[in-house]
Amino acid sequence: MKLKTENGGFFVTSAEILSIKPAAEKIFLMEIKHEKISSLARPGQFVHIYCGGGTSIRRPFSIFSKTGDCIEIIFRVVGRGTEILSRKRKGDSVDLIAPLGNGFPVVCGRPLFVAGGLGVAPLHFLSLATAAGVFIYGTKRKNEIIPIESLKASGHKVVILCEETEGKKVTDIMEEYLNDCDVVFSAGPAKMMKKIAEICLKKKKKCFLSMEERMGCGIGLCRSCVVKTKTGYKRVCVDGPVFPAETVDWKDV
Amino acid sequence: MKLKTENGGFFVTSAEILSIKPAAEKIFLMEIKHEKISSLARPGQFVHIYCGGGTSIRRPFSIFSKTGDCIEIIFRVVGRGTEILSRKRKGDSVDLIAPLGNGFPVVCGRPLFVAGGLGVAPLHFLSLATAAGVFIYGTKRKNEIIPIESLKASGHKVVILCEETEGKKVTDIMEEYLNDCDVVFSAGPAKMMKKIAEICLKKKKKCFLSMEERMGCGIGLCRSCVVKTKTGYKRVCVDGPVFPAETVDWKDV
Amino acid sequence: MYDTVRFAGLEIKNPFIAASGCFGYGWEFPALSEKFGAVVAKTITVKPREGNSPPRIFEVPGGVINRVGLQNCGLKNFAEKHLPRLKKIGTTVIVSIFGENFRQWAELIGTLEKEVAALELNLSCPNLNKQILTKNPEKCGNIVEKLRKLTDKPLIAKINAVDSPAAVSSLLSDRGIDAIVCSNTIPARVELNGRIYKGGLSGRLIKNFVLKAIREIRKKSDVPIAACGGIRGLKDVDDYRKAGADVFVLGSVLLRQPDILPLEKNIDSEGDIV
Amino acid sequence: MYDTVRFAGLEIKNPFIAASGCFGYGWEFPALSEKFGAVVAKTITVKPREGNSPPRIFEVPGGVINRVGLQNCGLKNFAEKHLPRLKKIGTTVIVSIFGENFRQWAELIGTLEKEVAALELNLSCPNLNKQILTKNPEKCGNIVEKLRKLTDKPLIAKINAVDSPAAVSSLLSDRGIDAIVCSNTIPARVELNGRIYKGGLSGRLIKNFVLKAIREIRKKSDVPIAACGGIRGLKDVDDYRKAGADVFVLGSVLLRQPDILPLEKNIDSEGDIV
Ligand SMILES: Cc1cc2nc3c(=O)[nH]c(=O)nc-3n(C[C@H](O)[C@H](O)[C@H](O)COP(=O)(O)OP(=O)(O)OC[C@H]3O[C@@H](n4cnc5c(N)ncnc54)[C@H](O)[C@@H]3O)c2cc1C
Ligand SMILES: Cc1cc2nc3c(=O)[nH]c(=O)nc-3n(C[C@H](O)[C@H](O)[C@H](O)COP(=O)(O)OP(=O)(O)OC[C@H]3O[C@@H](n4cnc5c(N)ncnc54)[C@H](O)[C@@H]3O)c2cc1C
Ligand SMILES: Cc1cc2nc3c(=O)[nH]c(=O)nc-3n(C[C@H](O)[C@H](O)[C@H](O)COP(=O)(O)O)c2cc1C
Ligand SMILES: Cc1cc2nc3c(=O)[nH]c(=O)nc-3n(C[C@H](O)[C@H](O)[C@H](O)COP(=O)(O)O)c2cc1C
Ligand code: FES
Ligand code: FES
Repeated sequence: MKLKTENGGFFVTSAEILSIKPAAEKIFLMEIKHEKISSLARPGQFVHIYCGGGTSIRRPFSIFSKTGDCIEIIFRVVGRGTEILSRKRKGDSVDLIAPLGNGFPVVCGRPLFVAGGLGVAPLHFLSLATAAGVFIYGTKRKNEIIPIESLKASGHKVVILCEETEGKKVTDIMEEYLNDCDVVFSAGPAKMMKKIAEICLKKKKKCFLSMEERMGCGIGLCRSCVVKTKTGYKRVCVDGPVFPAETVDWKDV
Repeated sequence: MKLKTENGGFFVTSAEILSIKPAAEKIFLMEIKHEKISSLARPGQFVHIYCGGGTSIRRPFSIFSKTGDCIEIIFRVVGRGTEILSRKRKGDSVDLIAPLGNGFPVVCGRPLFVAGGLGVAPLHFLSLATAAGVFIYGTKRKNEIIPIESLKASGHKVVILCEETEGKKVTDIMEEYLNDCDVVFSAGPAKMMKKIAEICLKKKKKCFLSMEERMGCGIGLCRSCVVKTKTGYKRVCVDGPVFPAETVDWKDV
Repeated sequence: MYDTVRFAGLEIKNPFIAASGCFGYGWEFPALSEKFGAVVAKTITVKPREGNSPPRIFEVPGGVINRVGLQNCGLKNFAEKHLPRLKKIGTTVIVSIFGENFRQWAELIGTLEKEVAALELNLSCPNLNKQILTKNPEKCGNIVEKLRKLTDKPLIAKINAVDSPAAVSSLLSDRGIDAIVCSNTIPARVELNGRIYKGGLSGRLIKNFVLKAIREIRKKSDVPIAACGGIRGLKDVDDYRKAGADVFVLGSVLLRQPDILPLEKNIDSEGDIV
Repeated sequence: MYDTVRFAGLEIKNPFIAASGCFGYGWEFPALSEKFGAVVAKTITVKPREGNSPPRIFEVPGGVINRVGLQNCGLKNFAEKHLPRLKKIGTTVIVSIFGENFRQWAELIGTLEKEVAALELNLSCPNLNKQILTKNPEKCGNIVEKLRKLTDKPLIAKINAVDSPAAVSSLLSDRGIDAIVCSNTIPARVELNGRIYKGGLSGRLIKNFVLKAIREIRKKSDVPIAACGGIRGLKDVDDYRKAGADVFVLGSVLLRQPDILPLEKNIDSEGDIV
């Protein structure tokens, strides 16, 4: 069924898996067919999937890209839910609520994307829809890099960094690119985003972060998914997942 | 590890899945590589598999055949355990205790095999190791028939029967073949076996049945898997699964 | 498909109720709320509460542990902003409340009683630093007895399945409670990244215990009972009905399937404890 | 890897015990039995018992329900055929017993006490038509008091997590019980093909309840406690140790993994209730 919200609404539905392929070590790319979800989906939004197999609550995944009638997600196998998901096959159906959350705001100017690990997912989608800029993408290990060279076609400069081999993190090199850019979008581990928020604050760059927190409902009802902001706890699922960097209260991170 | 018993012992181990293929509607054929299990395995024995995915106890499956270093099982997806099993892939490992149970006795003479549904598994294995005889195999629906024509190579006459299309059951036709045979082996639904036991008793044919009951340990410790015999409850896992037809007490079936 | 039922002196249009805490303030998705016989809004306290710092929710095999910690906007905000919207939905409005002392309970009841169909007293929240109220049945009974005098609206007591549910239910019903909801979440601990968190366990893990509790309550008393614990489908409803429950409260299942009504089948085939 | 521990006046070579009913008569697989600090044989009754008609075991999400119904070969057979073999294994021998009346308890104790390290009194089997003994603590205490006089061997009481475990434990320890095993399976019902069966629930579904029970027992008394309920690995052991348990009883996990010892890790990563 479709449920209405102030920003376009979402579906509680099941959809067909068009393909599922390994994209890197323990990371899978899944293509889900649902025309209406695809048409609503905006960069920064996520899908909330019931993985089955006796799990009790859903799992959130950012939307990685969309085509005419499909959306794609990428996910890493970390626990029970993603393990089950990775064993789905083409043609199986997947139970999802989507699209959820507020996407990234539309901002004019040259963007700098800073992605850590699976944080690449929402930024990949976003970067397909913005002006040309710089896309920095870092992972811990080499075999965790998912191929995003195609972003060059959108005019972005793509910088891929691997801590294990290069000994550097995205936060070590982002300042090189910061002056040439007008706005920063970031997604990835909380510690990385904290650092990026600090850098941007210092350099007075606008910065938007896609935050992660453990979720229950995904639609604002249970108050499980809060992050601390300067005006109290906010729900990642409906007040975010994207927050302006300056509003986040990093004290406990 | 290997554990000793009076009839050769068994392994508690994990083994590699060499292949898993659909064999009929919702029925899969799985090839498991374990040289020592394969070398011990005798017709009528079973494997006890931990399917994972949060299940608590193992699932028993008869051995369908063996080659030099592999055993094969066939299973139908009926519930959670077999569903999970069906999603395993080539190269995955499977956690099993095997081979378990007493196999069929070695009996001289011309055998008649009467298999209902998945009961074909233990009889298939058995028929590969006996004198030539007749193999009757019945299923409810046409799309449940797994191909066993290869048994003709062992000299058996193979009769495949489908209730849905032919309107007949194995118990309707087995008497045609009974006079020409010296011993009957059967596996399948309890009601079918009850009928077969009655027919054999009347015709004074030796008859051995492979019984099924819900199991816990599979190795005789928990007393979950009992069938009623004329001398009290017996454990299917260690006192069976094969029982002489005349010893079974069918009152409650 | 379902008939009107009487519960706690109310007439509700079907026997399914959305549990407090699992369905927001109850009005967020009118298309969902209106399918329920009644909706219980998140537990409201006199002052706004921030709730606990994250993480707040954990999946364990067969259940969910939460430590939201009664985050809510406080009585005033609720009464002004949320309640009017909730009352517009075509369903029976129940509000869950929690007071730290008699004065707070009285203030909550005083402000809300005219506006709601019934009030649910949260006597069993494990996510507070204080002891769970129902652990002390006498004290609990005394509070209830005093609260009873403040309103003619139905008062529903939410208890849990592990703290003498049968004894507590009889006692509370003697002191004027109109119905019992059993069960709230059950105290549990969970570890994440080496830290231990205390929270409340819900989901099918607790069903066997709630079922037993309801059988015992029903044996001792004929107070109306709302079953709450691990309901995921018709089979669970049936089991609770046989155990003696009158209406059925859907809790954490709503996190997974907010559109679960109309309940036509179990959303999974598992879970055959009856 | 593990050290000797003292429990119920015994010195056992490691803190892991095989639960009654999940490990046969204890001697069937010497290579497995000898790894346990102690093995508790299947509950023995004076007369042989047939047990219940099948089905006897059911999987439910997160657990197992059984209704074996104390099938056993009876005291005489056990003492003649099984006990001598069990005593040959290099592990501490405990035998679980159940009597329908004082005479039967006395006969069981009289016949076995010389041959075993300790006796476990099964006071909480849900698979009998009679009421669970621990549901009536006073009566239970009286029996235990009388049995205490019959032997100097350690007597261990097996109780369950839902029938006032803390109160029962204190009472039984006052009457001379040397240790408590908590928990037996917990009464549950399960449906198969339209029929409802009563049985006992075990496995990780009960862990949270057993943990709570053990914390409560430990708060009230310093009786030695054997934790039993959903143990599948070191993490569970650790949780029970922190709750106050002294030794750890492996039950239904043995059906799945009879070679689980030496316990090096959790056999699955799930189940993070602590
Ligand atoms: C808004 C949002 C977007 C996300 N996008 C992606 C993505 O595009 N690709 C991707 O691989 N991962 C993404 N994640 C993380 C992803 O949700 C978790 O990896 C996943 O839930 C783990 O499930 P599991 O059952 O395998 O792990 P388990 O550890 O078994 O999960 C147990 C519980 O913890 C929760 N949990 C575990 N890790 C996380 C986490 N990092 N964040 C939130 N909850 C967690 C699960 O949802 C579940 O409730 C996103 C998370 C959020 C909040
Ligand atoms: C000795 C023996 C040999 C068997 N051989 C085969 C075989 O070769 N191929 C095959 O497909 N099936 C075989 N079965 C049946 C097979 O074990 C069940 O189909 C399987 O356990 C179902 O598991 P599930 O989790 O999918 O079903 P669920 O219904 O979810 O299982 C729940 C519980 O019920 C038990 N159970 C369910 N159905 C049966 C059944 N028919 N017999 C015993 N226990 C059951 C399961 O083991 C499990 O404990 C055999 C059974 C026995 C006892
Ligand atoms: C995230 C979450 C928040 C909850 N908040 C409340 C609450 O504020 N007040 C309350 O009385 N119960 C609260 N509960 C308990 C539920 O109302 C319900 O009693 C419990 O979850 C058991 O039902 P279930 O097994 O169907 O989930 C909450 C439960 C969850 C999962
Ligand atoms: C198949 C089975 C048979 C059992 N038989 C007995 C028994 O005879 N006597 C007894 O005291 N407990 C018996 N139990 C209970 C276990 O000893 C144990 O207390 C219970 O299973 C809880 O532990 P677990 O959660 O680790 O399984 C049995 C349990 C199972 C699963
Ligand atoms: S996940 Fe329920 S409020 Fe965000
Ligand atoms: S399954 Fe345990 S005795 Fe047969």
